[in-house]
Amino acid sequence: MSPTAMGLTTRQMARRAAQDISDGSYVNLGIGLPELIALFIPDDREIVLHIENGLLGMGPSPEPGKGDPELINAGKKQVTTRPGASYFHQADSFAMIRGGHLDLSVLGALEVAANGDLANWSTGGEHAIPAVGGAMDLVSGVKAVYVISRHCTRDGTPKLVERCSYPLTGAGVVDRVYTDLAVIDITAKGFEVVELSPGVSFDHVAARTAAPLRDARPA
Amino acid sequence: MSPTAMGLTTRQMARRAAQDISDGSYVNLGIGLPELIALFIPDDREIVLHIENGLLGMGPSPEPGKGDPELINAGKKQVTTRPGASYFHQADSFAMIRGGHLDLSVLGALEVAANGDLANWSTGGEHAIPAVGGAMDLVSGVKAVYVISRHCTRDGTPKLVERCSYPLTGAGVVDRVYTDLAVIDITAKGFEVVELSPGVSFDHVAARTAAPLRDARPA
Amino acid sequence: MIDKRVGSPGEAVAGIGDGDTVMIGGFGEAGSPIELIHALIDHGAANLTVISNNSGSGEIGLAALIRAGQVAKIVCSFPRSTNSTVFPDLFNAGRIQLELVPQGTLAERIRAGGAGIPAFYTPTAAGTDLEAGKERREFDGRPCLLEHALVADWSLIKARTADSHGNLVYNKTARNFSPLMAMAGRTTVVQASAVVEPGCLDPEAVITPGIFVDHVVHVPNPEHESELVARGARYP
Amino acid sequence: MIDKRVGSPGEAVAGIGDGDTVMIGGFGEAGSPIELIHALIDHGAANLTVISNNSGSGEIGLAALIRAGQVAKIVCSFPRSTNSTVFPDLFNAGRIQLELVPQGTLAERIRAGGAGIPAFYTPTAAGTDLEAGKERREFDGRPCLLEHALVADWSLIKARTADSHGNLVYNKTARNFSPLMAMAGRTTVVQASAVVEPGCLDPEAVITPGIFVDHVVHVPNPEHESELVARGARYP
Repeated sequence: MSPTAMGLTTRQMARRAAQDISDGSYVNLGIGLPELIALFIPDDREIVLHIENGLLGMGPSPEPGKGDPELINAGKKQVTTRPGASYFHQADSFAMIRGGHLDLSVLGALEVAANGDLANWSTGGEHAIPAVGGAMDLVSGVKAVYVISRHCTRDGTPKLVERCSYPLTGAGVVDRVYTDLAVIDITAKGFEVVELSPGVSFDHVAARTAAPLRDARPA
Repeated sequence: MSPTAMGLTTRQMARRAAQDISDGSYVNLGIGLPELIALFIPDDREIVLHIENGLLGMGPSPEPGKGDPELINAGKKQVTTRPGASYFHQADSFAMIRGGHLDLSVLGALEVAANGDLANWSTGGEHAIPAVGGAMDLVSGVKAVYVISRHCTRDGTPKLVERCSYPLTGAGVVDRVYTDLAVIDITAKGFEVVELSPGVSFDHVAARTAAPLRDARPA
Repeated sequence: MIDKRVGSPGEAVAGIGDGDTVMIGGFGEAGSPIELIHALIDHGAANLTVISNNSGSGEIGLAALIRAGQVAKIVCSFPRSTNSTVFPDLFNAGRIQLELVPQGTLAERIRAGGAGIPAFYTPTAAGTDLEAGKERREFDGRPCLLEHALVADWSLIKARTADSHGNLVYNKTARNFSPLMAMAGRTTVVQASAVVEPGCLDPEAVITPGIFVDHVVHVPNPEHESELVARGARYP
Repeated sequence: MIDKRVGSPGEAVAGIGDGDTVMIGGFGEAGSPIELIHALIDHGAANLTVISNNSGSGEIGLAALIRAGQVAKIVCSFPRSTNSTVFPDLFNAGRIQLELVPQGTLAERIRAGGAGIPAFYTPTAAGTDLEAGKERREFDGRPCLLEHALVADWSLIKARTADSHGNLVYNKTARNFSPLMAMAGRTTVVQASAVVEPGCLDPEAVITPGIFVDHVVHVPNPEHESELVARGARYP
């Protein structure tokens, strides 16, 4: 299978995911694609963004030259703060995560399995440097875990699979996946499509998913 | 045995104990008699007093009417702060205690045994309300534990004993005892008198101690 | 938009149910949320388990809640007071249960509850009567006890200043257990002497981030326990 | 009298010995005590175990310490960088050991070390490859792993302002691991951009109380890792 030409761009994916974040929620956005979601929070909602290296109330990137190299996010990019922000150390930051105080974490993925398993920290390759960061803490502690990811890798391999082949970040942790093709819930019945991207058919998505897919769109 | 007429007053006992607190040390003083030690710290030494309810750098009592009911010590008496003070919550306060960061704790006692056991939290009586506070944490975490106490109870019963009869606060934790009669170290050999109060004989102390007593005074 | 302010102590505690576990901040009078406790007395929820360092003074605040018969059990490090016989009388009459916990272990168990740590080992109380019923294990040759996390349905605490997001700073030694209880309460209610807009508190100096707080009540001139006791006050 | 100031980074780290365990603060460049690390390179202590969240960038700071061959083992959550091949090259050559620890578990293990908690249970990493060799136990039906405290012979950290008692405040997200490492280091060395007299810091806003700090070095204009990397700097 080749990469799909149809479907959402990454910015459109981020915009779509942003629609589902409730007003007033405390949210951690993973490095990379998940970070884009911050750009698309609807204006009428107040979301408090948590970054695991020690800040609640992350604001947008600073203007060029106005940043502080010691005010960075988990992706080590300079950020700003919003009114109501607070700084704290790593044990307190992960108390928020592990203790179930965050409402939502949105993460990237190498693979997501139909049982909710997530692999996003290691390809397990012989010379790959293992690096886990806060991913395992996030999936074990945050109330809801969403994944945002292209539906397939660059070479067309499905990322939604029956069982993960890469080392797990967490077992049975993913609640929902946003891809360029669809919005897919993970339930006791496995992958359930709840929304298709404009111009994308259910069969198109099913053909690019390496596990059974149920159509659970509202009638 | 009747209470001894000779020996130090409680203020003299506190003054004596204060001489042995090193410049620059971090010290927790227990409720009651140990609190008096703070009044006698020699002027040329800087001691940082820790109170377990959340302050390093305790200062003297406030002038009448100048205190804050929310700035109190573990005995629930109003205190003040010294330059360099800091406030912290209970988990951090007991991290200091349990983590071995305090140099010295000076506590009161019901009984001290020749093996270093301390009983100071409960008489074990049928209708006594058990109340432990931070005593067990202090004896298990602080680098050195001293006791300051009259040598005998009001009815003349020795407090220095072979084995404690009251419930233990901690096993093998006491390093030194300051009484009205003597300064007594606890070593692998048991109670060792290192100093007698003015006018007090070794035999006088031994007669009021319910365990073997060695004379370890410098020649 | 985020605004955690509620109009009164009564509204803030209205959801507390019979049989709930309630953490109550304070070490002695410092940090005791008297107005929230009095609202809980008015509210009347019964059969509560209270987690608090002390058992109250006089016949106001926590002592009054206990005297009202609303507390079935207290988890506590120092339930004795020179100014109150409320707890001792009920305890000796067998009408209230006590779980006695060393103060540092109490603090650490509450923090663990807030931090998602289900259990930990500590050397405190090993070899004492408070070891009874606890699992013992040695680390580096030192006996330690297994202690379990404490969580609560509700935490009632007092702060000096809150913003409408629930960020908090405290007053001096009134901080004590409150930041920990804020973490460990499923619903955390704060009475604050001042309430300000987001951005008014220095982000470097916030002690409790708002994520741990659910309801903020403005109580501009809170009573002090020692003053109430001195003038022989009773509640209600 | 208490005055923890020492004259230079070199004096502050002079006692570090071969084979010592050294905690080094920072998350990426934020909070990395570059001047202390460079003094440790000059000092030359070898066969070190380093505990730090990352493994450094470019060829300065922590990456340079590793490149100098002084580090036998690193305990770390994210030893990968877009700007450095120092650690990966040595790791793939089998010349440095890695203990990979999830970031929150790393933080909690360091805090435990500082707080006298020998071990705790956490749900993080249960059911993953990082469970290997760890004791598993269920709490409330949830699998958890036993994790042991981390302590160090030395902790090297960076603060915004210190007083001469060692009380510290930090700068923004540079706080990260430093308050925890200050607690867990037998000897804790701080480089501070400003050093003031006791009483200049607000007691309510002190983040690290001085009890956790041994040596304070004034480094008024610390380098930033990203700026050094951008201009291709190497140390020494």
